Amino acid sequence: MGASLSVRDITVQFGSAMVLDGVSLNCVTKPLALVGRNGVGKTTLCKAIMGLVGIAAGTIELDGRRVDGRRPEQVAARGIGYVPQGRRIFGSLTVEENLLVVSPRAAEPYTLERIWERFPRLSERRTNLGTQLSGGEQQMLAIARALRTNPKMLIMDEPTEGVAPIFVDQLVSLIADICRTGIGLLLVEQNLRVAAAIAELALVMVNGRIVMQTPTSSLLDDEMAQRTFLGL
Amino acid sequence: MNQLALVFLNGITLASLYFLVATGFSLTFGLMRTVNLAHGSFYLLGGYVGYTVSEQTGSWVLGALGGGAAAALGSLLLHQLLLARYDGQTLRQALASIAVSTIVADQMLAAWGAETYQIEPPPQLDWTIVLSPIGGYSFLRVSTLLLAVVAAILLWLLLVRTRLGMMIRAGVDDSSIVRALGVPILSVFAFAAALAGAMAGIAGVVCGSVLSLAPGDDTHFLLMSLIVVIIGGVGRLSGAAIGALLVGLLEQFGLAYLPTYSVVLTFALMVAVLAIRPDGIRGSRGVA
Amino acid sequence: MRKYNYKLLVGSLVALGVSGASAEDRKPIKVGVVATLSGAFAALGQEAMRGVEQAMAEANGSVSGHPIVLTKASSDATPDSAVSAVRKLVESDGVDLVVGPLSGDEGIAVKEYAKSHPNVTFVNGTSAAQDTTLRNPASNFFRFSGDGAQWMAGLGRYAFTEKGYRRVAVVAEDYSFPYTQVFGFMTEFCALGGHVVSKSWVPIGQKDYSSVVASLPRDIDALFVGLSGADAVNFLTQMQQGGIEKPMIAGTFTADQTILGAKGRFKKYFIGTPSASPVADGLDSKGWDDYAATYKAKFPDGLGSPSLAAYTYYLNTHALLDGLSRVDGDLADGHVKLNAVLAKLNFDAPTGGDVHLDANRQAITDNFVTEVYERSPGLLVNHVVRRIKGVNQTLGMEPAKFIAMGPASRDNPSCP
Amino acid sequence: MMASRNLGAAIAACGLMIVLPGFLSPFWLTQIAIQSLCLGMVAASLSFLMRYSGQLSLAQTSVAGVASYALAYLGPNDVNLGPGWSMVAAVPAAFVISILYSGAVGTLAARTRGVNCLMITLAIGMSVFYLARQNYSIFGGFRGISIGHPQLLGLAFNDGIPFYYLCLAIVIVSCVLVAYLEETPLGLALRAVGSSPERTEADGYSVGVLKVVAAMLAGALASCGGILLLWYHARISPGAIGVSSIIGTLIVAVLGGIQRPINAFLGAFLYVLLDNYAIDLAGSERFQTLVGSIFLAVVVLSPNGVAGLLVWPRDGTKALARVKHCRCAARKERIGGPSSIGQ
Repeated sequence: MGASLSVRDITVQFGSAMVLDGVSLNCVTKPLALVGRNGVGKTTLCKAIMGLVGIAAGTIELDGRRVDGRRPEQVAARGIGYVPQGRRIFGSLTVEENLLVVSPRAAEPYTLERIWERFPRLSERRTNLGTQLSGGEQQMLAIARALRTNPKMLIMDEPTEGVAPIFVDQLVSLIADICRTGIGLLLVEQNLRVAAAIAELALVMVNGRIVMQTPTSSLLDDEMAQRTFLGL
Repeated sequence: MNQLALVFLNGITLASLYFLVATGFSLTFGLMRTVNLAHGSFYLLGGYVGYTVSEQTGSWVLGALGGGAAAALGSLLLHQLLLARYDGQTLRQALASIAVSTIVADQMLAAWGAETYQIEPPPQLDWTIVLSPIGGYSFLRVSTLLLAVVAAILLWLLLVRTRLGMMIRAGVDDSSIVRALGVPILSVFAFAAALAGAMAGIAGVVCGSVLSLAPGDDTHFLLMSLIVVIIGGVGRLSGAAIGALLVGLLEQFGLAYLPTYSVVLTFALMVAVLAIRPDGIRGSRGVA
Repeated sequence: MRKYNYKLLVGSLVALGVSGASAEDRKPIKVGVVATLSGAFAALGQEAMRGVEQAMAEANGSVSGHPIVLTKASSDATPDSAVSAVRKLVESDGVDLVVGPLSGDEGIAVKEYAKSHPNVTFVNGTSAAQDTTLRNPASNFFRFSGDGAQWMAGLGRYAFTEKGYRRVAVVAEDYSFPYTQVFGFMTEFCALGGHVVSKSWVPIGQKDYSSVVASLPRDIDALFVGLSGADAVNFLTQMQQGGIEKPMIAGTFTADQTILGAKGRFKKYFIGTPSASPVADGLDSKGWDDYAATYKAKFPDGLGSPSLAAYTYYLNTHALLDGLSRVDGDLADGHVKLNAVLAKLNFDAPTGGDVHLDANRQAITDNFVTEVYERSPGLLVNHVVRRIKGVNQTLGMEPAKFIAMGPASRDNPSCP
Repeated sequence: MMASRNLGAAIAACGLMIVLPGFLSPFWLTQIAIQSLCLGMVAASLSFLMRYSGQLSLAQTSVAGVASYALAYLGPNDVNLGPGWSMVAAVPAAFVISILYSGAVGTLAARTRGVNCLMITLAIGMSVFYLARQNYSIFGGFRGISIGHPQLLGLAFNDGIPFYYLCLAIVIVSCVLVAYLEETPLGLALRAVGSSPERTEADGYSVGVLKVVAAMLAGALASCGGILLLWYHARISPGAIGVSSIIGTLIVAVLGGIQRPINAFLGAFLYVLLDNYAIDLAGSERFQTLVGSIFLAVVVLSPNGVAGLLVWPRDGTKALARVKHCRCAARKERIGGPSSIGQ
């Protein structure tokens, strides 16, 4: 198995502003991290892949099939799971409903039972409303929800943002576990340590372009690059 | 004291009508971010069709079903042919629905004329109930209240107990994420549009039986729906209920005690709510 | 500001047939008609046009060999739109004469416009505001129909003396026409010693009057209802639902066929209700029967009986054509002859009794007090109980004294 | 180069408008030309707000109405209402009142955008309508306030050529001021609010304050329109601010092309023409169906209104580019819309 997501030369414009300017990437089998300062277009790229934002040019393929120009629900049905920035849990639904509302592409492997097994903490809180969870729990729910679609490829937008530090390690091992099951991952992450723990390779984005591809380990060591590209 | 109770009763029975009309408007607005300014037209269309059907068949129930069906169909057509094309372009949708409401209003005038219609209510409901402190009260009006309560319960069950309802609630919370989770939201939208139309149409038949039907009612009930939604909050069943209650009560108390400015009162309440809680009383909370 | 306009040239064709070659030599006379042809008052506007066409047909579409060319325009019942429509008729279509408009405030606005166009002659339509002719009249605006107060003539006296009512509450729509009607009723009723204990002015277009019903005073003999159309239907339904058993006195448009002919439970409440109007569907006279029969024959899709709108437009157009034929279609020198003749015109109305104008060019004419009765099951008709002869605009009072009473308003007059 | 061509076009248009009375019958001058200028002014304020604060406000008709009412009440009128000030004092006072009202509406609506704004401003506009219809002591109730023949320095000016030039002068001055505003720092900030409030907020501007400023500037435009309309009709009545007038203003703005205030005059001209003559051609009583259909056609076919269509034949490719650009602007609203409402 192993899914491949390939983005070629996509551009996104908001009015006269060019938000993505010829972005290309290939995400195959191994997790890929995407790093960059705030506002350089990382979230827009995620949305563009999901069909939540229209692209002006370029193509997006999943396993060789075009998904650009598709509606978000069609993109999801093709096998891309989305963990949005800020988690965006359905606040008026219970934890269980948050998982049931999803329209899975296939019944297996992430059945509801399997998800309860994997996320025992959510299982305990299944009748709670989404808004009653802590930040870390909400993040788990967002991941569980995306897994419930049984995707080939996951897109995670800042999964550790706003999560209590003690939770971060749990999340990291959880995400790493998921990747080991063969699901592809495009991970947008500000926290380089997290990015390095999950992905070997990172793309660096500046002003709507991808400026370099580098091993996450070398980025961790390169303070100069961190300052220039990430503003750290 | 009697009068106070009577006016209160009048207020909540009128609120039932507003609730029936406004709920669909609120749900579609919350779910699709579409302000369907033709909603009032479907209310009136339902009433007119209901009148014609019940005249032809002699059955009020058939009239209500016919009116509801006609309005549902109209609302569904408007959504599928026009509004769905401009998904996300909320202003364009609003403008298109204004245009449609203008056309529909004029065509209804051509078809049914400018006369005032009253639909013959089912005789089982048309009697006077004796409520001990007040005296006689029209059971027909009480039955609108009952109908609204039944409708609210059914809607609540739909929203809370079914998967479709779950999708609707999730859609009101965050429709783009629902889509990204593979939910076939367009079918949900179409269903919601038809449901909203059906409720407006049935409300038209009920209102045509308890009150009357006349040109201009489309605008009146559209405005009332707007106010109910602004006051109560968008996309929430409880919001529509609270909004309708406040508007209905205020209107009736206004008519009884301050008739000159009764219409203004409703709007003043709206402005006050806006100033204090811009999202409405039940804004940004649970859908039910 | 909706306008609807087509040229009715039938008249000229008929004229050719009837009066032979002479018609060809004579210049057509252009008449513009303003009524409300779209929106909620469209039904009334349609009736108004029927009235004009009936009068035109009587004259065979021509006057002294002059073919009459009719141009129609529509307002939306607001004064601005009425002026806009009239301006187009006068300044763009170049009509010589204007008939209309339909509602009271439109009438006042058109009268003001008339002042700036002295070379055009205006006759009223249905519009029944007092001040169209009572205060600051225009010398070229003629009204051969009554105003809202004249239409109430006889009702106050009838309610006081025949019905024995002493204490009456008023429920009416909150605008000038009902003020004028209540003014007309109260002028008589209060003068005789009656009391109007409360007045509920309700906003137009209210759907649910049940709380107005609930707050009506209970120690009254009767209720004066001055509502029209849907408002009347709604109010009366809620009155019936609210179990109010007080007898009713109805305004001119409240006991109108548009409501008596409607379907609904409120109707039984109407039986025995006195009202007043310049027309009465139950009027038993040859002139009226002929007029109504012609109307029915000419407009098979019209109402069962010509409405007040049809009648008033008919009456005013009829007078205009009558005047035109008396001056042989001579419109020279700013219609000087026509205006003089119209001011002195005296003719018999279809309802019997004559119509002539006072110094302000306002009709002095008969009015009827009527009572609703059930002619056959479900068929309600107004039958005439009194004919009030020669009602003038000041309701028989000294003009100065009448004007001193001030304009009709929410609070004027008052006799609690 | 674009700018100079625009300037040339503007001067040509002004020139044409100035010599226009020479070619028009009195009816065309009064009913068509003057009315188009007055209505265009009110609709232009709606487009102005759309451009400079990104808000579709249906309260502009009521802003114009408040100006009309304030002037009718404060100044000389026929119905013995108000203090009867001279025009010189009443006109500025009316301006101040209606601009303050506009600012108040802007404050209430500042936290909303898109359809929420539309809904709320419609409701506010209607509340003013009902208030005006029910209140006799200030608004003159159902009948409104008639001002007789407005006079300035003893001259009646609400008719014919002088009034046309008065309207035209006010329109031209307003257009020049709006064009000037466009290039000022304030104008740039307002445009930024109009296209992307979030980004403007992030840049350190107070979007709320800017929206209220935009509302007051738009209020000034609408007030000019309202005052001219009062003089034109010599009367203000509730019908002028009722729901059909509110929708009428919106139709005018959309018909012309809502993305630029100046297009509103084109929209107004078409609307007034339609109002006066369409029925002569159509020969039907279904005027509203016709207007509704044309409006729908414009919404569906050309979101940039008739102005968007007119640029096509002149220079195809550039216009196409411009239309595409505008489409993007329309899509931007779509992107901003759901995400901002969805939070």
